[in-house]
Amino acid sequence: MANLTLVQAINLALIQEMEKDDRVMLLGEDVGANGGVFRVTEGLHKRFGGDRVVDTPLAESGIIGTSIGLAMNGLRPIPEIQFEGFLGPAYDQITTHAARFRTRTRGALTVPLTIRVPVGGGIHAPELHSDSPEAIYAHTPGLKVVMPASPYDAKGLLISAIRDPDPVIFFEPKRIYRAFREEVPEDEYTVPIGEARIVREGEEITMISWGASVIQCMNAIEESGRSIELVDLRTIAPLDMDTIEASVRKTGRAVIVHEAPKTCGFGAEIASRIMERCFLHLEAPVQRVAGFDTVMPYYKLELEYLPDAERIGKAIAEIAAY
Amino acid sequence: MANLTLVQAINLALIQEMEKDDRVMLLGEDVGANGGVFRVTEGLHKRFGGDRVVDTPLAESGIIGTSIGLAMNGLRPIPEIQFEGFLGPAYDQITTHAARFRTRTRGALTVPLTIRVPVGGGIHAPELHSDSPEAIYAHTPGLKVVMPASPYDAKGLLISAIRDPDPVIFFEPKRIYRAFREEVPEDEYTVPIGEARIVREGEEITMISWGASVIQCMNAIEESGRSIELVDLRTIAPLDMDTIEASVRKTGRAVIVHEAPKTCGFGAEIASRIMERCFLHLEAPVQRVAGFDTVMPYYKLELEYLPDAERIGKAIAEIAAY
Amino acid sequence: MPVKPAFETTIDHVSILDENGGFDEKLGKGLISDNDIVTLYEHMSVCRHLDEVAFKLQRSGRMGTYPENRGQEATSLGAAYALRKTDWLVSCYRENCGLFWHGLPIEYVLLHWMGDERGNKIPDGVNVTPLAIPIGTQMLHATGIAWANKYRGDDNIACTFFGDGATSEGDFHEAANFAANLDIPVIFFCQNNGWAISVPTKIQCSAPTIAQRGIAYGMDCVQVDGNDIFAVVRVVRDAAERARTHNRPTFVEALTYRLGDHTTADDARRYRDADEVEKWHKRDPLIRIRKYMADRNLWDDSREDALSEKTKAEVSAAVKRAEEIVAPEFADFFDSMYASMPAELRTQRGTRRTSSLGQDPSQLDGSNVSYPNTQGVNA
Amino acid sequence: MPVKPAFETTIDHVSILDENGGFDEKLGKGLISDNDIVTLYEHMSVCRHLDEVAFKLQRSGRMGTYPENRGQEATSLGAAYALRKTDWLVSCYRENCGLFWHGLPIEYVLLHWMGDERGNKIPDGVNVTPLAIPIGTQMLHATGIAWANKYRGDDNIACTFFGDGATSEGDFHEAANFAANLDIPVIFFCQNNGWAISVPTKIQCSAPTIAQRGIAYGMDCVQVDGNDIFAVVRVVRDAAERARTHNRPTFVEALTYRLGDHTTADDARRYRDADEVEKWHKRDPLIRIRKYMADRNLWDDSREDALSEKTKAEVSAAVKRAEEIVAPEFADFFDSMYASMPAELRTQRGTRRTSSLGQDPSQLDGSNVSYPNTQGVNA
Ligand SMILES: Cc1ncc(C[n+]2csc(CCOP(=O)(O)OP(=O)(O)O)c2C)c(N)n1
Ligand SMILES: Cc1ncc(C[n+]2csc(CCOP(=O)(O)OP(=O)(O)O)c2C)c(N)n1
Ligand SMILES: [Mg+2]
Ligand SMILES: [Mg+2]
Repeated sequence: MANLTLVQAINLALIQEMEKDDRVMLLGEDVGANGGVFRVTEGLHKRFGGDRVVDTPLAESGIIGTSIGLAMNGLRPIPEIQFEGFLGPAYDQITTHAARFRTRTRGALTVPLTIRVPVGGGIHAPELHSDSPEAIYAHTPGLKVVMPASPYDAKGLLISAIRDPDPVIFFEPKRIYRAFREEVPEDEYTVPIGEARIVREGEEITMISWGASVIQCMNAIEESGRSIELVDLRTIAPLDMDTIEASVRKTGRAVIVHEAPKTCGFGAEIASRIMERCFLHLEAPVQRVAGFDTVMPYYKLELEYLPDAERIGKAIAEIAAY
Repeated sequence: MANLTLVQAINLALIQEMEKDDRVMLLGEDVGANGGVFRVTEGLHKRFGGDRVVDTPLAESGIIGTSIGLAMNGLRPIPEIQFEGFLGPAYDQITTHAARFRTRTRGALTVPLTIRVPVGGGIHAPELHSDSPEAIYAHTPGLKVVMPASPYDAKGLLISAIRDPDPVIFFEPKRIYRAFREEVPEDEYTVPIGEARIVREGEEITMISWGASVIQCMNAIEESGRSIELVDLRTIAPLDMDTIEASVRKTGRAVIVHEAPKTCGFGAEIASRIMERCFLHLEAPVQRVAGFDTVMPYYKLELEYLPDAERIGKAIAEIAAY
Repeated sequence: MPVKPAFETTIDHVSILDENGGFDEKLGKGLISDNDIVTLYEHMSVCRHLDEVAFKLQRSGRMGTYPENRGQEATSLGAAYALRKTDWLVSCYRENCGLFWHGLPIEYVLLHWMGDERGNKIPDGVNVTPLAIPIGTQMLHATGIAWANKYRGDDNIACTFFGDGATSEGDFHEAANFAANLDIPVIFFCQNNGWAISVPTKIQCSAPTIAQRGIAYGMDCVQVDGNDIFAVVRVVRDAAERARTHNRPTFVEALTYRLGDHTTADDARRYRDADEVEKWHKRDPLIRIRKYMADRNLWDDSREDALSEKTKAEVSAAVKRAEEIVAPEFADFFDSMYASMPAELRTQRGTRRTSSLGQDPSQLDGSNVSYPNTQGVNA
Repeated sequence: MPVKPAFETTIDHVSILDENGGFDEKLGKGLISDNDIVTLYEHMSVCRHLDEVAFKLQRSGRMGTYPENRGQEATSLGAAYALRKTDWLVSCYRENCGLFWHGLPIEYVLLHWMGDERGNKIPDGVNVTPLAIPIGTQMLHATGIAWANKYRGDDNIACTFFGDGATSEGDFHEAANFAANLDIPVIFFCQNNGWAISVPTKIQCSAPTIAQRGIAYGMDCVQVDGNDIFAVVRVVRDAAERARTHNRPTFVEALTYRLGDHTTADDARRYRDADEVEKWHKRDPLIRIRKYMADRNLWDDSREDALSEKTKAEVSAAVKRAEEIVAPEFADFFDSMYASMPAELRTQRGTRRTSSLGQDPSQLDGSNVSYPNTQGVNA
C-alpha cells in the first residue's frame, strides 16, 4: 500500500502488467528515454528495453494503425497519444478499424488495444492541450471509453483495460495527474470497466460526473451543505445506467457535470436516459453543467470555461428550488 | 420551375453559384470528368473548366486542409468527400482547423467552406458507405451542419451554405438522391441555415427527424392515422429549438428518428433540450427511434438496422398509449 | 565544397517475360518450374472467370458492387507465390488471385461483395486480412502485423497491396515511414493500374515513377512489369529475403492495368480512351503466359478447353456455396460487437428497439397499446 | 534490357558561409549587401534576446509554455529575407525571426504563449498565419493559400516551415503531393534541428537526408546549412523563382539545431548529450555572421554593445505591450465563434450558464433559490 498520485498509479499498473504479460508493449511519442511528457512512462524504457517501450515517429494515425496490426497479430499494445487534441489524426484508424474489426470479421480478428490519452483542461497549456472528446468515442460502437477520477481507480481500470479483449480509450485527466495522492494497493487488483462509483451518498439530488470534474462537484456539494449523491462514472462507454437509475429514482433530481461542450456532450445521453428510465420519478428537468458551446479558450480564460464549484453550486440551488 | 431530383437540385445550385461568384470552386475525388460518383457535379468540369472543378489526389485530409487554405485566402471552395465513411481522414483538419480559425484568430482569418458529403444507408453499398456521423460534427463548436430532406431544401440550403461566412458540412442523404422529384424554382432562392420545417402539422405527437428518415416518418405517420406534427430539422447545428419547443408544448409528446446509433446520437441532444425546455408540458418520455448501438451492418442486414415505418409506428403507438 | 551531392540514387525497372514472349534467361531461369507456371496459369484463369461471373451476378441483382480484377492477376499472384503461407497478405480489394493462392476460399470474396460480413470471417490459419474498403488504411495494419512477428522473433513477414491512388493518403506515408525507421519486415506492393476510379495516376503521383515514393524513407524500391509474373516473383523474392533476414521493408511498384471498370458501379468509358484499353489488352498477363507455355509445349487448345470446364465448375461451386449460406439474422450484427455484450446492447438486441417504451413495455402496463400492425413489440 | 534504370537523381547540399568563416564568393557574392547583413544580424539578436526574456517570464509565472528558437534564427530569417512581403509565411512555432521580419509585431508571439488568442489576430496586410500547435497540419494550409494565389493569377507564393518530426505526419505527405501534382507555388521548408522533443531525427527519417522526401513527389529538393544565412537565402531565392514562374514547389531541408530545450516544459538533458550541444554552439548562426562582419570591418565590440542596448529596449517594449493589454473577458471566447451568433450560444454568453434553469430563471418563478454565494444567476 503506497500513497500515490494518479501518474504514479498508472506507472505502477503499466509495470505490473508488463512484468506479468510479455505481449504488453508501449509505443508513442517520447514515451521512451523521456518517460512521456507527463512522466507517466518514467523508467519503463530502462526497465523493459527499447523493444517493449518504443519511441515512434511523430504520427498519430501511424501509432494507432500499427497498434491495430500489433493487436490483431497477438500482442497487447498500449499506444499513447500525447494529448487528446492530437487524437484527431488517429480518429479514422480508431473509428473505421479499431472499433470495427471484431464485428467486421465476426470475431475472426480482434483488437485488444488500450489507447492512453491525457485529457481535459485546467493546466495552463497551449491550444489543443485541454479538450474533452469523450462523447465522440462514446458515439462509436465497438469502443470502450474509460476516465478515472482517482489514483486507485486509475490503476484498477487500466489493468482491466489492458486485459480487455476489445479496444479501450483510457483518458487520463491531466488536471489531477498530481493534484492529490491516494492509498493504492501494491498488489494487483482490477476495477471493472462499466461500473460507476458512488463517491458519496445523498437523498436530495443525484450528481453525475467523471474525470477532473468530480473534484469540482465535491467542492460544490460541500459548499451547498445539501444531501447530494455523487456518482463518478469511471466508465463512459458502456454506461452504468443501473447505478444512475437507482440513484435518481431515490432523489428525483439530477445534475450532470462535464468539461466538454454541452451540445452533444455525453451529458445529453445521460439526461435522455434518465428521462427514459425515470420519467415518473423526475421532479425537475435534468441539469447539464458543462463546457460552453465554444472552442476551449486559451488559458487566460480557461477557468471561465470549465465548470467550477460556483457554477455547479448555482445549478444545485436551482434544481433544489424547482 | 422544374421537376428535379435531389441530385439535380444540388447540381443546379452549384451551377448558379459558380456562375454568380468566380471565387466558388469545386475540388475532390472524381468530381471532374466523371462528374462525381453520384453524378452530382455532372457537366460542371466541361462548363467551368479544370481550374474551377478540380480532381484532386486521393487524400481527404489534403482535400479539406487545402480547402481551408483556399478559403482563408479569399476563395469559396466546395470540397466533396466521396462518402461520409471517408470523412475520418479529414476529421482532424475539420475539427482542429476549419472549426477554429475564426475564434483562434479572433476573426482575422475565416474559413468560408462548404463540405459536401453523401450520407446515410439504404443503398445497398459496401462497408463505410452508409454511416451517419452528424452528431460528431454537431459536437464541434465552430461548424454548421446541414442535411436537406428534399430537392427544394437541398438547393436553397446549399446556396445558403456556399454564401455562409463559416464552415458548413452539407450532408446529402444518398438514399433520396433520386428517390423522388419535386418542383424546384429555376431562379435563385435560399433556405436559411438554422430553421427547421414543419412538414405536416398535428396535435397529438411531435416527430422530429432529418435526412432520409423524414420519409420513413411520413409513411409511419400515415399508417398510424394519428394527428402527428412532423418537424424536419434541415439544419442540425445550429439547432432550431424554438420550432421544436413550440410543437412539443402543444403536443406534450415527442419522438425523434435518426439513422445514427442511439447512444450520443443527435437525438440525445434534442431529447435533453426538450426536457429542459418543456418539462412541465411533457406527458411521456421523449422516444428515440434510432440506429442500434452497433456498427452499421453490411447491406444484407442494413434494412434491419435503419429505422423504418414499422419501428417508428410502434414508438408512435407506445408514446400515444403512455 | 559549397555545393556537394548529399544523396544519389537509381531505381531499377525489372522485366523478364515481355509482351512479345521474349524471356530473360539470366534473371528468369529456374524461377518458376514448368509445373508451377501451369498451375499459376490455371489459377489466374479461375480468377478471370470469377470476374465474368461476378459481373453477371451483380447485373442480375444477386450481388452488390463488385470490382473486377481483370488484367491485374499476375501482380498479387506473383507476390503470393513468392511468399510463405505463414506470411501475411494485407490487401485492398483487387487481389483475389493472390488471396485465393494464399488460402482464402473463393466464396469469402463473393460473400463480402454480397453484403455479408461472413465473407470477412477468415478461416483459422489463413493469414490474410479482409478486403479493405477505406483506401490506404491497411498498410498500417500490415506494418503492425509484421512488427508483431519481429517482436516475437519469428521470421514471417507481411506484404500489403494497394493502388496508385492509395499512395496519396497520409496513412501510406506513415506506414512506410514506421516500417523504414523501426526496421519492420513488410513489403509495400503498389499496383499501379493507371487509374483511381476516373483520376489518372499523374494526379496521384507526378514523379516519373511511383517506386521513388520509397526513396523518401531510405527504403529499397523497385519498379516491375506487373503483367510479367516472372518479374513479380523475382522482385518479391528479393524483397522477402531482405525483410526476413534484415527486417528491411521494400517498396515495389508494379505497372499494370485495370482492363474493366473500376467497379460495377463505374463506367470507365466516361473518362478513358478505348485505344489505351486496347494497348493493354495486348499486355494481358494471361496471354503472355499462354504464349510462354505454348512455346515450351506446356500448353495447347485441348488443355485450354479442359481448363475452362474445370474453371467453370470451380467458380459455380463457389457461387453455390456463397448463395446457399443461411440468411444472416438480426442478432448477427450485435453478437460480435464486443467479447461480452453491454446491457444496453443486449436490450436493443432482445427488443429490436432503441426507444425506451419499446425496450421496457412494463412502463406501459395498464395502458393499451394498439400497434399499427399485427406484430408485437418483440416481433 | 530486363533490368534498366527507371529513375536516377542527385540532391545537392548547399553551403556558402561555413562555421570557420570560409565564404564561397561564387555563390555568395552580392547575395546579401553589407548593410543588409548588419540589419539581419541585429534582427537575429533581437530574437535571441527575446528567448532569454521569454524564458524568464515563463519561469516567473508571467507566461505559459514557451519554445525557444535559439540556434535556428538563420533559417526562417533567411527564408523571409528571400521572399516578398506579399508572399505568405505559414509557420509552426520556431520561426519568430522570420515572422518578425515579415511584419508580425513581437508582442503577438508573446500574447500567444501568454494564453491569449489576440496573439493570433494577425494585423491586416501581414501575410502570416498564426503559430500552428498541431504538428504537420499547417503545410496543407500553405498549399491551399498558394493555390488561391495561383487561382487568382497573382504571382505571390507561400513558404511553410516545419520540423523534422513534422515530416512523419500524413498531412505533410498530402500537402507535398497536392503541391507537386497540381502545380502549386509553395516552398516546403523543413527545419531539421535533430530532435522532435526527445526523439532523434533518425526515428522520423532514417534516410540519409530528409531532403529526399521531396523525391517522392518529383519535387525539386535541396539540403542547406541552416545556420548559414547566405546559403538559406540562396536556395530559397531559387525555390521562390521556380514557384513564381513555373508554379513548382520545392522541398528545402535546412540542417540546424535547437540549442535550448524543446519548450520551457522540457528538460533536454534527459535525452541528449552535452557534447552534442557543445558542437552545435560552435555553429551558432550569430557567431558566424559576427565573424563575417568583423572580417569585413562591418562590426566591432562597440557596435555590439550599442546593439544589445537597442535589443533590450525593443524586447522590453514588446513585453510591456503584451502585458499591458487589457485582460480578456468571458464574452471574448463566444464573440468570434461564428459571423453571427446562434441562439443557444447567445444564451450561454448572456447567462454564463449551460444548465436550463440557470439559462431561464423564469422557470423558477415563485420558488425561492438560495445560492451558495452572494452572486445572482447572471453574475
Ligand atoms: C479513404 C477513401 N476515400 C475514398 C474512397 C472511394 N474510392 C474507392 S476506390 C477509389 C480509387 C482507388 O484507386 P487506387 O488506389 O488506384 O486503387 P484501384 O481501384 O485503382 O485498384 C476511391 C477514391 C475510399 N474507398 N476510401
Ligand atoms: C499532431 C501533434 N502531435 C503531437 C504534438 C506534441 N508535440 C509538440 S512539438 C512536438 C515535436 C515536434 O518536432 P519537430 O517537428 O521536429 O519540430 P521542433 O519542435 O523540433 O522544431 C510534439 C511531438 C503536437 N503538438 N501535435
Ligand atoms: Mg489504381
Ligand atoms: Mg525538430
